[in-house]
Formats: sequence, C-alpha cells, structure tokens
Amino acid sequence: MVEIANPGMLELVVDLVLMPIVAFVVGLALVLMARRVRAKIERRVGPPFLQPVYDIVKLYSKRTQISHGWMHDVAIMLLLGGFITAEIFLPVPGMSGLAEHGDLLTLIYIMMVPMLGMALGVGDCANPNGSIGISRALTAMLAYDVPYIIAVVGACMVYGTSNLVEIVQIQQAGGPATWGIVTMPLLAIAGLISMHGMLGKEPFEIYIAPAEIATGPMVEMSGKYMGALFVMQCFQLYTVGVLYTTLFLGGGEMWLTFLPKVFAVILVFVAITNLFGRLRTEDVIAWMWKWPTGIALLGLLLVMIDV
Amino acid sequence: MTDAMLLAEALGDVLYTGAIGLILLGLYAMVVPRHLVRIVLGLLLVQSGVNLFLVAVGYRPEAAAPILLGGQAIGPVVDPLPQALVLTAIVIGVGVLALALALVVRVKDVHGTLDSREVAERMAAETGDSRLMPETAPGRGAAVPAREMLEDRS
Amino acid sequence: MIGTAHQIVLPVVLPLLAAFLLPLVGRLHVWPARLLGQIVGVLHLAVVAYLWTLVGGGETIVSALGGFAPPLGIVLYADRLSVLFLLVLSVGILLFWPRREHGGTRADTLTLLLLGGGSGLVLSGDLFNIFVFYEIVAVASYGLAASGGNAAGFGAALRYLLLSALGSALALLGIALVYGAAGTLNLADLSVLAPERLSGPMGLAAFLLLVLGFGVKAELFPVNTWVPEVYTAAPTRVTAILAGVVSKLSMVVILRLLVLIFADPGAQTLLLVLGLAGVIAGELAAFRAPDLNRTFAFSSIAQLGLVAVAFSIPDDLGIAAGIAVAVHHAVVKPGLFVIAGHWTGPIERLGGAARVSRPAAIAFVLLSLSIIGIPPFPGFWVKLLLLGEAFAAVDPVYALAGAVILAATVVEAAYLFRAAALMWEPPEGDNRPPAAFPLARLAPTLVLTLLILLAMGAVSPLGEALEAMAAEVGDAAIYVGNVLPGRI
Amino acid sequence: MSLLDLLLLLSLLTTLYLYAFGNHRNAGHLGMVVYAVATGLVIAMAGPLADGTGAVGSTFAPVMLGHVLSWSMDGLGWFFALLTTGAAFFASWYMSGEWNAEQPNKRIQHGTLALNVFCMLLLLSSGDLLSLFIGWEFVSWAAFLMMTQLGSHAARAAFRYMLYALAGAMAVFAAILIVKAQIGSFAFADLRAAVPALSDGLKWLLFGLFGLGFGVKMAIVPFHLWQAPAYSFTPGASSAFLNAVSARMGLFAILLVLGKLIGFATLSDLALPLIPMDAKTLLMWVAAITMVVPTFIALMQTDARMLLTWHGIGQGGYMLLGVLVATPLGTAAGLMHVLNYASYQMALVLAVFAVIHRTGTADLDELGGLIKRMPFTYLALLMGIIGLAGLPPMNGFVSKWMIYKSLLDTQQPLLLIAAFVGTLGTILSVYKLIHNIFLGQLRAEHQKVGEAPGSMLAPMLILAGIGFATGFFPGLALGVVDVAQAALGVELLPHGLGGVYLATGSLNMIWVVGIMIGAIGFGAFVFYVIGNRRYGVHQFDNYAGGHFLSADIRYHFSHEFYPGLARLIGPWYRGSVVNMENGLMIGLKTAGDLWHGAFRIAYTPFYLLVALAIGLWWAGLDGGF
Repeated sequence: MVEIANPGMLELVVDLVLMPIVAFVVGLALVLMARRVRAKIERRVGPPFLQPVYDIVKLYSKRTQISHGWMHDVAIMLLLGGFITAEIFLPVPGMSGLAEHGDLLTLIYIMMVPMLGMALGVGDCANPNGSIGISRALTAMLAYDVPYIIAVVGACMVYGTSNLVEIVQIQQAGGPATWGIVTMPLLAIAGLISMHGMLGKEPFEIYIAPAEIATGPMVEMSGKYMGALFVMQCFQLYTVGVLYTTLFLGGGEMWLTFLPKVFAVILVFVAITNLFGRLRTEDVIAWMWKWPTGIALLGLLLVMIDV
Repeated sequence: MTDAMLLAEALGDVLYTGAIGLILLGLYAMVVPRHLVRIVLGLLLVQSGVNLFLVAVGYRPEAAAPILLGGQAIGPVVDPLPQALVLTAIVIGVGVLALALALVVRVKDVHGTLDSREVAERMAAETGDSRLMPETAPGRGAAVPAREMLEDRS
Repeated sequence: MIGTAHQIVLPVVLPLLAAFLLPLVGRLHVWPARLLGQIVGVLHLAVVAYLWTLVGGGETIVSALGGFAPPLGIVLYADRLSVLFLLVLSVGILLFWPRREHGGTRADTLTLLLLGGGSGLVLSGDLFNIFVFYEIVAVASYGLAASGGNAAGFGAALRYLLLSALGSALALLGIALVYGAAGTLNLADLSVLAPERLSGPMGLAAFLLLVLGFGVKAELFPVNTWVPEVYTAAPTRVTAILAGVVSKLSMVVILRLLVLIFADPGAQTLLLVLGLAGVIAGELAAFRAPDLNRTFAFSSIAQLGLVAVAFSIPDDLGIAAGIAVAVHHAVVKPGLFVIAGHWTGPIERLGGAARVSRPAAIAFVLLSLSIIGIPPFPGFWVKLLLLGEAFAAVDPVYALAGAVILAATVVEAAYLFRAAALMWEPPEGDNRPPAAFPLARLAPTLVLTLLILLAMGAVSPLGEALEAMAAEVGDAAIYVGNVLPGRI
Repeated sequence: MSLLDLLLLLSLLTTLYLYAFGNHRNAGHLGMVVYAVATGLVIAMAGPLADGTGAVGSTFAPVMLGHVLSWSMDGLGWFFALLTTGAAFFASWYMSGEWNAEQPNKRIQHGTLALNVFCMLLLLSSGDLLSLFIGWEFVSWAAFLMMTQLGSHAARAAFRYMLYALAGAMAVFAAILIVKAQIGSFAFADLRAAVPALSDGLKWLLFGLFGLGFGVKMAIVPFHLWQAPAYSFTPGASSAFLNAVSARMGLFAILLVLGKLIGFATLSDLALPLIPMDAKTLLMWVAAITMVVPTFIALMQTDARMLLTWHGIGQGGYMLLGVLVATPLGTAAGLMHVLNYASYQMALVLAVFAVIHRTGTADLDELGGLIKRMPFTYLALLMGIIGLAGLPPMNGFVSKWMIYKSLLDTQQPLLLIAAFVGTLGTILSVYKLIHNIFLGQLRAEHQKVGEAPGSMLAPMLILAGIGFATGFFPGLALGVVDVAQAALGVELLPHGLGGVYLATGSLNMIWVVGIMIGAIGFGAFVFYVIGNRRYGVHQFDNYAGGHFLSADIRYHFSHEFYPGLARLIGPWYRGSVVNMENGLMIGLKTAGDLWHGAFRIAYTPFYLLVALAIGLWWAGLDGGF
C-alpha cells in the first residue's frame, strides 16, 4: 500500500473551494476569448469584457423557468456537480486538490458524468429534437473518444504512471524536452483533434444543428437551465485546456506560464473551429476513426517500441 | 504322384472354384436384379456355393467316404464333420428359402409388385417416410392401405 | 471345470420343446397354449435365476452334451456373461410377451423359438452350434417382424430375411474357412490353435465374414439397413425385443469370437472401424429421422456401434464398458420403443404429448437423459467407463474414436431433446395432440425407467460386478482351462 | 455433518419442497428465508477459508466405479457460492409478492431457482475433476430447465443453449478423461503437480478443450450466440438470476482449472507458432473481442431484455480479461467485477421485468416517458446503467478502473483500448435503454400505469443500493474478493475501505464519491436558491415547430436511436458467426440426410458386398497376401 501524504485540512478546504472558482473564472475568460476571436475573424467588434457574466445573470433571473420533470432538474445539478468534481481532481499550479486520490482514468470518467446527466435531462424534456441531439452527441463521443483514449493511454505509458500530479512533476523536472508534445508528437496531435471533437465545436457540432433540430439538446432549455449549460461550457473549455496542457505541454509550474498555455490551446481550437462547416454524424465517426485514430495508433506503436 | 492323385487334386481346385463362382453368381443375382424371385434364387445360389465350399474343405484326395464298415476304418477317409455341417446347413437353408418365398407371395399380395425397389418405396410411403421420394409418396404421414394403392396403379 | 449342472440345458431345451408343442396344443384351444407359453417363459426365468446363483461367484458350468468330451463333443458354456445375457433375454421377452394378437398362438410360438434359440446362442461353446442357434433366432425374428399384419411388415421382413440369410451364408463361409485352417470348431480348441493357424490374412478374412454375417442381427455398420424398416413396420413388442435383446446376443457372440479366436490388432481395428462408422451413421441418420420409431432405430444402431467400439479396445475394462453399454441399452431402448410405438407419425406432431400423458413424456425424458449419458443416470457411468478406456488406450486411434463418440453425443442430444421439447409445446396449428397413453401399454416403459432409476443407486456394485465379469471373459485361458482342462 | 453438508442438504430439500409446493402463495417468502439462511451458512464458512488454503469438506463421498467423488469448498467456490445464494435471495424476494400471485407457473419458477442454486453449490464445492464435471452437467441442465419453462421461442432458445452447453460439456469431458489417462487420477492436486511435466502439445489440447468447454458457458465469442435469447425469454427473477450468476459458473471453472490447476503462468509459456502470442494472450484477446462484439450487438437490440443480456456477455469479457491479467490488481478487478456486475445487472433486469409486468412489453420502440409513472423503477434502472456503463459513483466504475489500471501497469495498451471501446458502446446502448423506456413522451396507453409493487421494488432498489455502497466503499467488496484471491494463490491486493493505492496511480472512492455528492449538492443549492423559480409544464407544452401536440401524436424519438452510427457500422454486422452456426447446422442436416437416404434407398445387400470387398482387400493388405 502506497501512503499518500494527505494535505492538511485547511489546505484541502482551500483547494476544494478555490479550484472550482478558479476554473469558473478562467472558464469565463476563455469563453470571452473564444467569442472575441470569433468576432475578430468575422470582422465584428465582439462582446464586452463582462458579457459572459451578464449572460449568466440574465439567464438565471429570467421569469420563464420551465421544468419538464424532476430528471430535468437533477440533470442541471449533475452538470454542475460533475464538473466541479472534475476540477477538484485536476491539478493546477499550487493546488493538486484530490488528484492523488483519483488518477487520469478517474478524471476521464468523472468528465462523462455531466455528459450523462445532460443526456438524461434532455431526454426527460420529451422533445424528439433533444433526443436526436443526444443521439448525435453520444455517437460523436464514440467517435472522438477512441483517438482520445489512445492518446491518454499512450501518455500514461510514456510517463509510467496515471497519477496526474506525477505526470506534471515528470515534465517539469525534465524541462520542455520531456513535454508530451516532444516525446510523443503523434499522440499530441491526435489528442488535440479528439479534444476538439469533445468540445463540440465546428466541424463536430452536428448535434446542435440549429436549423435542423432546433439546437438539439438545448431545445427545451430556458432560463437557469440554459444558464447552467453556459456555466458548463466555461468549465468544459477550462477542463479540456488544462488537461491537454497537463498531458502534453508540461502542466503548470506557476500560473503565469500555465494560463497562457491553456489559452493557447483553446485558441487553437477556436481558430480551427471557424474554418470549417459541419460534418454529418457518420462522417464524424468515419473521419475520427480514420485520421486521428490512425495517427494515435501510430504514435502508440512508437511509444510501445520505445517503452 | 499318380494320375489319380493329380486328378483328385484338380478336383479339389474345381470344387473351390465352383464354390466361389456360385457364391459370386449368387451375390450378383442378389444385388443387381430387382425382381424378388430372382433375388431369392440368388440367395439359393450363395447358399449352395457356401455348402459346396464347406464340403470342399473336408475333401481329401484319394480318401474314402467316412463310413465305418464292420467297426474298422478303411484307410484315409474324408473329414466327416463338414458333411454333417452341410447337411444341417442345407436343411436350414431350405427352411429359410421356403420362408422367403412365402414372404414373397405375401408381398406380391399386399404390394402388388415384385419389384424390390417399388416395394421399398411403398413401404416408405406406408410408414410415413416420404422425405426423399416426393414423386411416389401420397403425402406425408398419410397411411394409404396397400389394397387401395394397388387399385390406383391398375 | 465340467459342471454336473445339467440345468444349463434347460434354457435351450424348454422353450424349443414348448415352441414345437405349442401349435399342437393350440389346435385344441388357444388359451392353454398361450398359458403353456407363458409358463415356460416364467420357468425359463426361474432356471436362469438359478443358474445365476451357480455362476454368480465366478464359477463356470461346462456341459458336454451327449457325454462326448470336448473338443469332439458339443459344449454348452455358462459363465457370468452368458447368464447375464440369458437374464436380459428372459426378462426382456417376459416383459414384451405377446398379448392377444390375431393369429392365435403363432406369435407365442415364434417368441418361444426366439427364447430357446437365443439361449442357445449365448451358451454354445462351438462355432457351428452358434450358427445353428443364430439361424433359429433369425427365422423366429423374420416371423415376428412380419407378424404385424401390415403391408410394410411383409416387405420389411422379406428384405430383412434376404440380408440376414445372405449374412448367415457368409458367416457359414467364414466358419468353413476357420475349419479349413484349424480343423476344429470348438471355441476352446480354436482358442488354443488360433495363434498358430488363424493369425494371417486368412484368419482376418474369416473374422470379417463372421462379423458381417452375425453383424446383421447385431446391427453392425454396413449390414444394418434392415433396422429402420423392420423397427417401423413390426409390432412394438417385437421391435423392443429385437433392438433390446437379440442384437446384444449377437454382440456377445462377436465378443466371444474376438476374445477367444481373433485376439489380434487387425480384428480389433476392423471392429473399431465398423463400430465407429455405425456410431456416425446411426446418430446422423437419427438426426434426420422423421418419426420416433426411426429415430430410435437409428439410435440403436449407434448404440450397438458403441458396443463394438468398446469391445474392440484391447483391455478387460473395454469389455466391461461394452457389456455395460449393451445392458444399459437393453434396458433403455425397449422402454423408448414402447413410447415410439404408441406415438407414431411425424415428430412435428408430438406437440401436446406431455399434456396428454405426462408419465410417458417424463419417462421419455429420463430415458433420453440416460442414453445421452447425463449424470447421475447410469448412462453417464457407462459412458465414463467406455470413454475412459478409449482415452486411456495405448493406440491414439481410440482417443480419436472417443472424440467422435463425444461429438455424436451432442447430435444424439439434439434429436432426442428436439422431440422432448416438442412434447411440452402445444400442438402446432390445427393439429390434434397425440393419442393418450393407456397406462397398461406404458407399463413396460415405467418398469424399465424404474429400473434405471434404481440402478443409479447401485452404480458401484454393478461396476465392480462388471469388471469382475469382464476380467473373466477377457481371459481366453480361463475359458480354455474350463472347457479343456489339461490343454493349458 | 459439516457446514457444507448442511448447505447442500438445505438447498436440496428446498428444491424438493418448492418443486412440490411451489404454488403456495408464500413460496417466495419461504425461498427468501431459505436463501438468507444459506447465505448465512456460506458466510459462516468464511473463517477457515480466509487464509486461502483451507477448505470446508463434505462428509458425503460416494465411491462410483472406483472413483471417490469428493466435495469440498475452498475460497474460490465460496466466493461464487456467496454470489449464488445472495442472488437467489433477491430473486426470491422479487417473486414473493404480486409477481408470485400472477404467474401461471409459480411451482416451476420457484423449483427451478432452487434447483439451480443446489446444482451451482454442488459445482462450486466440487473436490475433484469428476465431481466438477458432474456438477457442470447438473448446472447446464438445471439452467436448461429454467430457460425452457415458457415454451415456444424460449424453448427454442433453451434448446440452442442446450446444444452449445452439451458440446462444451463434451469438450470438458474429453479433457478430464485425457487428464485421467495421462496422470491416472481425477484429483485436483495430482493434476496441479503433473502439469509441469506434460508436453506442450498436451497442454495446448487441455487448454483448448477446457477453454472451449468452460468458455461456452461464459458465451465467449464465437460461442456467444445462445446466451442472449436464452436468458431473455426466461421469466423475471429467473432471468435476473441467470444473468447474474449462471454464466459466472464458466468463469469459476476457468479460474479453477486454467487458473489454479494448470496455472495462467503455464499458459503464458505456451507460445503460438509464427505469431508472437501465447495461450494466455490468445485467451485475453478472445476476452477482448467478447467485450467489444457483443456490446455492439447489444447496441442494435430493440428488446430491453436482449439488450441487457447481450451486455451481460460483454461484461463477462471484462471479468475474464481482468483475471487473465493475473496480477493482484487484475485478479481482484476481475473477481470484483463479478460481484459488481451481479448487483447492477440484477437490478437492471428486475427493473426491466417490472416494466414488462406493468406495461406488457419490453419493446424499446413501444415504451417511453415512464419516469412519470414508475419513478422508483427508473431510479433502480438509472443506478444500474451507471454501474453497467462503469461511471462513478457506482461500483462498476471501480472494477473497470482496476481492470484498466492492471492492463496499463502490465503494458497492454491495445487490450485496454479494446476494453474502453467496449465501455463507450455500453454508454451509448444503456442511454438508449433508459431513454426509450423512461424518458421522452409517455404513451397514451401507459397513462394509467402504476409504480411497481413494493415486493418488486425493494429487491432492485436494494441491489442498486448495494451497487452504490460498494462503489462508495469498494473495500467492502474487496474484502470478499480477498478470500477467492487467496484461494487462487494470487498475492493479495492491498486495499483500504475506499479503494486501492498504487505507486502508479490511486483511487479512493470515498473521496471521489464524497466530493461528487458534495458538488452535486452544491449544484442543487445553486439550482434551487439562485435564480428565478421554476415551474413544471405538461409534456405537450413543448417546442414542436408550431404544431399543437396531443396524446395521439407520437412525439418521441426511439426507433433506430443511433441512425448515423448504424449507417456507418451497419454493414459491419455481417453475422459471420450466425452464418457459421447455420452452416454447421446445414452441414449436419445434409450429412444426416445422406445417411438417412443411404439407409432408405439402395438395395441392402449391396453394402454388405462393398464392405466385404473392402474388408477382404484390407485383410489381404494387412496380412500381406
């Protein structure tokens, strides 16, 4: 049995409180960045600095708050709870929270909980548009999770551990030459593509398809239900960015170098997003299982030869 | 070696050849023709051949019949046992042949034919096994009395 | 030893005498004749039971008929094996004694003939007598096969007769070959002379002829084509006797020949090949059989094939396994034929049978389970014995045979349980369920099922008895020593 | 009289009693009591078994044909026995109330359940290869009896099962007879001692025969076709019991014979020619294929029961894969998955049958919206699918995590990816299950449907609760697993109440679940306190593109739930194994027809002649004419 140095009580409480808050705030900033960049590309001015906050406040304070059943409500709690849990198991500079008590694999699974919660809630709305959206979203998940998991497994093999804290330590101890993106470039590429799919941005946003299925999962969401989705988006951007940074970009030794990496990752996604149209569901799978998966398998092969 | 002995040896060979020939002839008659009486006759030929063979086994050149005259042996005799056996076998054979012919008569009565293959088909039809012969079968599981089938054919 | 017990003659003489007497008595009136037949049947059983008390401990009775000492005289030889099969014969025939059927006492006469001939067949210690008794059994069985009075019965009996008579003729040829080579027909004498005079291809050819000849009744592989026809066309009781008992008697003869005279690998291989081919052919054909009667007919071909395979294993335990398979089959199959005889017609029409007559359906399932070899039924222990020997044999061919038998078991289960499952289904479409089973008709099956269930509790003693018996049978020296003291 | 005697006797008497008097309305309650007592007996046996070498013997040791049959239960059997009696307890509970009152064939249901328990206990306590085989046959036929009870297509499925099971049993039979012929004994210890001396060919043979025989029961690919229909068309509690326990007998036997007697280490020394793979890896890949293929078949099912049972096959693959990793972590993971799977799968099957009980259908295209009418059943099903999909906080996550981790630690990433792909398929499929039954529009004909009765709700909710509890505190289940692991001779996995701590990554479910509960609580706080008040609306008050919805309008997306995926991977379902099975059957039938025809058509002496000619030729050849 490996003994884990338990953090002091106070430190833990601070981590528990701070980590989700930091995630939320950074997430808001990331959303803002995404919207501003998009506006720049489209030669618009873009929203003001606090626009994400305004949006959330507006949604929560709307009068029309339609609930379609208790699962609909619980879904919202699961969304928020799932991501908050995920943040606590995702180490950031200075705070490793509970990352020692649950490793990378655990984190991946925790990240599926809000997804499932949302799927259940949407299902409870009894709107086929929503169900179709979920069907497409889950199909897309099946598509992008394959290269994603290959990348993650490859990374675990390279680092020889699935403990996130140690993964960060290994990269920081060895400097940029030991960063994932250097030691396993192919896996890093595959990971980038699959995480892009995870964010559900173009060209992988068939599950929203406003003109076709009326925004899919969001079709029956209004008021604070929509607000919760918005909050979820903040968390999601943050989580994906941090996870990628942790796995392939050396993680965070300090916030000053850490945050730029996270923003850079998201910036790549945002930049790519605006270049593409939308792929059909089966095309998403076919493409995901062909290119990123192929690259990832090749990368894994190299890793296996190496290890 | 005298001529008589040579002749006797040759007789032994002739006996064996004849026996085998009869058996083969009988087998041919049992396998190839479809007429029941011919088949029964084939059986007769086989039995005769076997009996002849059995006699030939006991044959010794230049030996006398194994009959004791006045309580003393008269030089070399042929083996008496096969002859006794053949006697029994002939009796059995006659019995079996009689039974066979009796059955042939009954078969002709009930099936109206002496063609062995037709008999087989009719039997199959009667006992409900028509899986392989749709053209002759009156229908699966339908037990058609033999007499009626007879009339159908005439 | 030459026993003084002349009761050994009784099982042969009594029924034969009665068989010839019966038609005469029948002229006067039918019922005394029938009564006579039944009394003789029971007496036969009593004598056999008495014989068992004499040989049960491992003793043997040798009786030279007419006072001529062997090898010249005719010998009857009773050891545990022969008395066991006498017992099977006697019980089987009593259980399926002809009821009131048209034709007066004809069936009774033939049955008695079968009883006497069969008794002679297992007791004879002499090749030619075996032939004679075999013919008596054969003639009786032709008559019985035709006794159903249906058109198919005559045809089947005729075809059966032709094949069987041809087989007998060939067997006689085989006997002639043996005699020509060895100059004697006494089994014990032959056993002494065989290694010297019957070991070459001549011996093998003789064995082939004998096996093909006697194999007709034993349902051996290529000469069993009469089986489905006769078993379908003949009355149920005849089918039960022929499949259950008579076929085993021929197997006993083949066993004696194999052990005493032809104990060489060539003969064993021959028997193995024929037996295995019988297993494959029987199970596959049964798989596609249209009705229960044919299913069981083919299945008994396969079971007899198992017996042949077991006997071909050059080991006492192989013999034990063979005897076990034979006896087990003799108990199970007649019971199943009774069910098949009542529920004729396509298997697909069996729907609803279990509702109509639950005891019959349950007996069917139990007997099927035993014949497939599912623990804890006796059939399992029988198969364990057989396959254990097959896999333990030195020659890997036997392991292959074991594998084939295992595969055949699956096929066997497939066709038996297809029928069993149908019985619990409602009738298909507009079909009516099969006819209800009168308990009186089912009685033999119930008795046999009970026997099987009882045997479950006595597997070990039975097994030990079998092994002792097989050790005795498997040793040719014992036989020779008993018949011809002083030759060894 | 030992505890084992008592246990076997108790279950035998229960079988007889329930078969005779199973129609009584209290039969279910009696069953509960008996199985509770049996579980108690099993637990009482734990003491001497805990160190891994002890065993509880039976005084019943008949001598059959010179072989002494012995029964004694070691830790491995104990583990599965606990599972069996526990599952039977819940199954009996389910059958004790309203269910019991409405079934036409109560006697058969109760009787076959008791019979299955008895036969399984007999198998699990077998003390030598012969008694193992006897137990194996017993279990097969008892399961057949259970499956066939509803007749018609259930009987057909059961018949198919029977053929597979018998073929497998024959393979096992051949294997034990070969063992007997080679080492002269049926005893476990003798086989274990003799294994190193056996030749490689023989080891391969034994591996193949045992693997095939036991694998059929586990429904490993390509012997998987029978299981789903056979388990699905069995009535409620029986189906749940079969799902939870029956196929695990195959795992038990594999663990016992291949794992303990022959040894997985021996298997990994058996190299295949040409490709760099050994027997153990081969089996692992079979397990991996078993995880993936049946899962994706499950995805395409439209019957809820079939969907679940197909997943059951896939889950069996996880267990097999876990134990085959053969490290302390892997073995513990595989064994723990057995327990976990039993808890959530039973809950799932029971919930689905509760739905059938109320609505009369399990067709996923004909249900929907039942969350409004059967919320507690929904809850049980929800917890079940979370377990099945292997997501936190349920126990399924823990065992799956351990399996992944063990594969990662032993450097087998490809198998890990296969396992993960299986999990992804599971998530898709279980969402379809819960969505099509409980979410979406409530159909007009189900407006008046009521919640399942308490006697049916209680077992499934408790089972789901067990799933949650052992997810929260995996140490509870791992403690039980330790006994089996010790018996297998695998080093014990160090674990705490909350999970395992390894140098390469740890899992503490107390923290994970605790934080999750807290975070969801915070989510609830945010939801209820912040923002404006919500209000519920009727489900017809929906966005419908301008249409007015009414009860007769079908406004539910359920048929072909994953059209995009189906379009892409649809052509991959080529049914190769089905074709193989059909081909085999056709071949068999053709061969049968040929022989049958041969017996029928030709004039018979011809065969005699041919045989004679061949025989004489051969005799001449043999003797050198």
